[in-house]
Amino acid sequence: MHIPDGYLDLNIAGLFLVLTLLVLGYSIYRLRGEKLTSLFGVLSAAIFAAQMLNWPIPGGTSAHFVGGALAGILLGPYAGCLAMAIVLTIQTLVFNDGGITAWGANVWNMAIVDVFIGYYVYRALSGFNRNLAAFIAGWLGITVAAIFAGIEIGLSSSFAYGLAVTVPVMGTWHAALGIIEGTITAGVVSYIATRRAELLEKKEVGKASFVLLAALIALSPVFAYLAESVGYSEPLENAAKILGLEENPIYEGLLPDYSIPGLDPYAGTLISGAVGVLIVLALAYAVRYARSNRKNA
Amino acid sequence: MHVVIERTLKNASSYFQNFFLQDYPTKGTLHSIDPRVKLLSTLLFVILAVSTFEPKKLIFLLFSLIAISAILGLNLRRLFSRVWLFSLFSFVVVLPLLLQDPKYPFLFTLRVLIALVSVQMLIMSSSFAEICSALRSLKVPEVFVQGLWLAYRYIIVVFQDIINILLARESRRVSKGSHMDLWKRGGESVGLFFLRSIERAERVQLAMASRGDKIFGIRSKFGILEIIYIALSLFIVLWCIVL
Amino acid sequence: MISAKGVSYVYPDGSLGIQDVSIEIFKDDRIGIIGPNGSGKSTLIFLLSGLLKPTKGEVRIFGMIPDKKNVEAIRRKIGVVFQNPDDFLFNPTVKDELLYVPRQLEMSEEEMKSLLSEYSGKFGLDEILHKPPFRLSGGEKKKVEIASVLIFRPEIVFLDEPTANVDGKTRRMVAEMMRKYDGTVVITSHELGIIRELCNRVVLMSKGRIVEETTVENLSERRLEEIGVI
Amino acid sequence: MISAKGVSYVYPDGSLGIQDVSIEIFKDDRIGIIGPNGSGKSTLIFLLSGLLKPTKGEVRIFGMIPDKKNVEAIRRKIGVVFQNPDDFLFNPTVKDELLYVPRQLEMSEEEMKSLLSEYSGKFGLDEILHKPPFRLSGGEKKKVEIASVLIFRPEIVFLDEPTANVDGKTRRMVAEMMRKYDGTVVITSHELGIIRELCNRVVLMSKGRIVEETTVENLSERRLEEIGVI
Ligand SMILES: Nc1ncnc2c1ncn2[C@@H]1O[C@H](COP(=O)(O)OP(=O)(O)OP(=O)(O)O)[C@@H](O)[C@H]1O
Ligand SMILES: Nc1ncnc2c1ncn2[C@@H]1O[C@H](COP(=O)(O)OP(=O)(O)OP(=O)(O)O)[C@@H](O)[C@H]1O
Ligand SMILES: [Mg+2]
Ligand SMILES: [Mg+2]
Repeated sequence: MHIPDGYLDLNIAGLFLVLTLLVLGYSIYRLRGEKLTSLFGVLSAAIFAAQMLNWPIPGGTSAHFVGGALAGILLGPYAGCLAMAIVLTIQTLVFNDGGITAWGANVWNMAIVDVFIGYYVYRALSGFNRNLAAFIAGWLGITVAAIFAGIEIGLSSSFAYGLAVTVPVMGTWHAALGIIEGTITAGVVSYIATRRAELLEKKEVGKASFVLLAALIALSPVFAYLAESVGYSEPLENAAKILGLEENPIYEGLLPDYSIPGLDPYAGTLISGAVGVLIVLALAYAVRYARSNRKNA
Repeated sequence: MHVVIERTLKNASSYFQNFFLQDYPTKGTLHSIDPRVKLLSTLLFVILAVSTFEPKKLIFLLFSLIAISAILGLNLRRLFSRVWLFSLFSFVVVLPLLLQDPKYPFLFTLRVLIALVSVQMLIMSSSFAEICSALRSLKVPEVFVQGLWLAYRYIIVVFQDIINILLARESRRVSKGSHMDLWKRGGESVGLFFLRSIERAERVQLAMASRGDKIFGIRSKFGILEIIYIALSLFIVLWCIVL
Repeated sequence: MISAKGVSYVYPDGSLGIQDVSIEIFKDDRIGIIGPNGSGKSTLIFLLSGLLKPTKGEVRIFGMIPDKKNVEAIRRKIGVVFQNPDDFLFNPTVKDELLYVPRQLEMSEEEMKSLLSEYSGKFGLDEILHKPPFRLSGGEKKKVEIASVLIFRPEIVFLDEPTANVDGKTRRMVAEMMRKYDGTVVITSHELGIIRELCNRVVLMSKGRIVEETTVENLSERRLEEIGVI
Repeated sequence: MISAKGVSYVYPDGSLGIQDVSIEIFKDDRIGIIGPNGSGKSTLIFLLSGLLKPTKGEVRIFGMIPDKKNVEAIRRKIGVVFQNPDDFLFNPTVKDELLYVPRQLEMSEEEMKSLLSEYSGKFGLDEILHKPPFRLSGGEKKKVEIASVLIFRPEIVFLDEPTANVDGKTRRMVAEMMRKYDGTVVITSHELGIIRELCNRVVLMSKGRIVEETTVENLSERRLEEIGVI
């Protein structure tokens, strides 16, 4: 379910980055003064390991165990959300699984949507039957999270599949995979409940936060739709336009007098590209030279 | 059956553990650049890559990044070994679109590939501690960085523990056992391992408490080296715009 | 410097760690804690160093009860060598392990460099400085652990079984360092030799209680045999 | 019974474990392996017991090279006490730990019961039988580990540092059991006392190689000091 770099349009990526920072910031604010527990560390490690088994699905991204609901149930929504965000960050920065520009969207799906749905579903149903509650929390959490991922990539024009493909593909794959996710969630929760029940004690979370979060989550696809319909065009081309540079200026600047007939724009591009690479090479060697000076100093 | 599962688990754990710990002793030029600078320029390169579908810009970017990696001391073989799988992965995902637009799957994969290379330039040249301390000095909240550091260390420890336990099981496995056993005992073993890890982590936490758990800042080393690297990054941005 | 009054500790699962223990540690003491397996030695060390909070009674360190505010000041002055180095080592390389505390104390690069080469030389760690600490042999781990505590020269050092798994040469070296140590030293060990060599005060434990406090000279073999130490 | 010829082992990260080691173990041998930290003793034990595959050379156990088909038969006859009990214990309770192998051998309930009470009595584990093994003191873990290997009476026992962290009484008891043991025993220890007490053949290791093989009587102090054992 990790969205790599290159799948999302930058405006959608930016929108989810903002939403994510809002919620994550609020979670961190709620956790102020608390120490991160060893359960936090071990759970992060376990979820990390479990997420490594992933495989590609055409028309979507990838399918794998997520563990967000489990984190929500065991750590509470705020620490759970932080733990998942941390796992996703490590995956981005160590394994390069999940893109840097897609970080906001990935955290939104797996660390916010999945964790909060998992937590609240479990809280609502656990009085009735703990194992069933954990199972449904795990299943629903991953399925909804996958649907969100489907919406994000489906709305993006960089990813040529439309919503009609991405949402069903991501949704059905993960609804199926969710059965395993639910089973594991239920298994771990019941095991912990019998051996170290005190780890499952959780503080109440205020109603206001719940309503606010639920509203944010529910509205985020609408925001995304609006952001996309404002119009998406390639930012690099925009920048060039603003600077008034769209007419292959380098070629003309470099070779003003070469109006040799037959030297078509392709060759021009090739030449300016090569010149660029040469300058990059020169600068890179300068960096290396500066390094050897620093070492000697 | 469970012999196969255990063996797979053992191989996977060793693989991940090695992944986490490699690259420590080698030091190229890229390694000595301030990680904050690398982090920001990586971000820049990724944004460049994902904001265009123009072949000439993408190819220019790819060439530049590979040239920089090679000149500044990254092992290109290893770089390739770390990016090909995810690139292929993306190619598979968009392959069905080949019929509609034959260029699209290739350009799409190229964007993904360039982004992967940029991120690897950061990862392969910085230890995780350096990245954490860079994040910290870029004003990422302390809990978050602390959590990153904590989780990272536990991941290493948990993988090592898996390897050890599997060897211990092997040393006392005197009969093959049945499939039923796998289902009956498998779940319990996982749960027990989880519990054991938590309690072990509680002891490790005592150790951290006894030695302090402050994130130390790696001293910034902002100098001519960093300035030239920034100039290099900015030049690439400029050229991508005008190309 | 450290005083415990009527301290008990019960583990979360209900096992008794120690029960009604009182002890006072003075500056430059050399204390040996002796007792059979499971008698509560390690638990006592965790309590005296302020890492665990007593379930009953009170531990004062430098006159203070450890809390959030003074904990850092206390940590800087107390070093604890855990019985099992695997619980103690958590950095990516041996070098990071040794420099973990010095870095937090924001020592200068040169100072760290000279400390590193001094301790890694003494303990013979030069060849493994770049290895991850959990890929070492049992004794190498213990050596790294001891070195990374002694490197920041704490005022009080607690050593839980410092000689388990280490070779004779290292054992001699550690004994030598501890004898000359400019500070307070508390040791537990099943090897009475090192206690006799280093300590003046000896505390005998059995079943979670301190059953006797004497000097090394007055240690009675009969008593030791009775509680199962020899 | 076990023979190693020109065996080397390099750890996956490239560290040298042991290099070009050849040794033959005969029935009812009492072998002591001595060497400084990191000299390859534990690695050698893993190789001789067939738990690690040599990267070079050949280990034959009962004449066989361990493979998928014969591995269970070999395991049944060989017991290995790991240096660090934390790497060894993985069952939910001490009782399950002790009965882990007997259960696989499908012994009868009565037999298991009598074995359990015999070994738990000898090692003083009665009170902790129902605790999870990761919630024990360092020495208790080691005792559980030794007991759960000896309980299935393997033909060959490898003991890696059996006396580390255990109290004097247990040490005496283990030494006594091993002296009377009806089988082959291989021990590594930094405590030369137990080697002198139990072994006839001694193997000296240094830097991954066997540098000498002699009898206990011929152990030269000079040599031991030279390689760093004392
Ligand atoms: N994590 C734990 N959870 C529950 N009980 C524990 C835990 N650690 C130790 N105990 C129990 O507390 C008691 C004291 O243990 P402690 O580790 O202090 O003994 P010790 O004197 O250090 O023994 P050793 O010489 O074996 O190291 C023992 O009975 C042990 O079973
Ligand atoms: N898991 C591992 N990965 C990499 N190297 C290892 C690993 N375990 C041990 N080594 C290295 O192999 C060499 C031999 O280690 P071994 O554990 O066999 O030593 P030992 O003689 O048992 O030492 P000790 O007396 O400290 O137990 C050491 O240099 C050690 O650093
Ligand atoms: Mg102890
Ligand atoms: Mg060893």
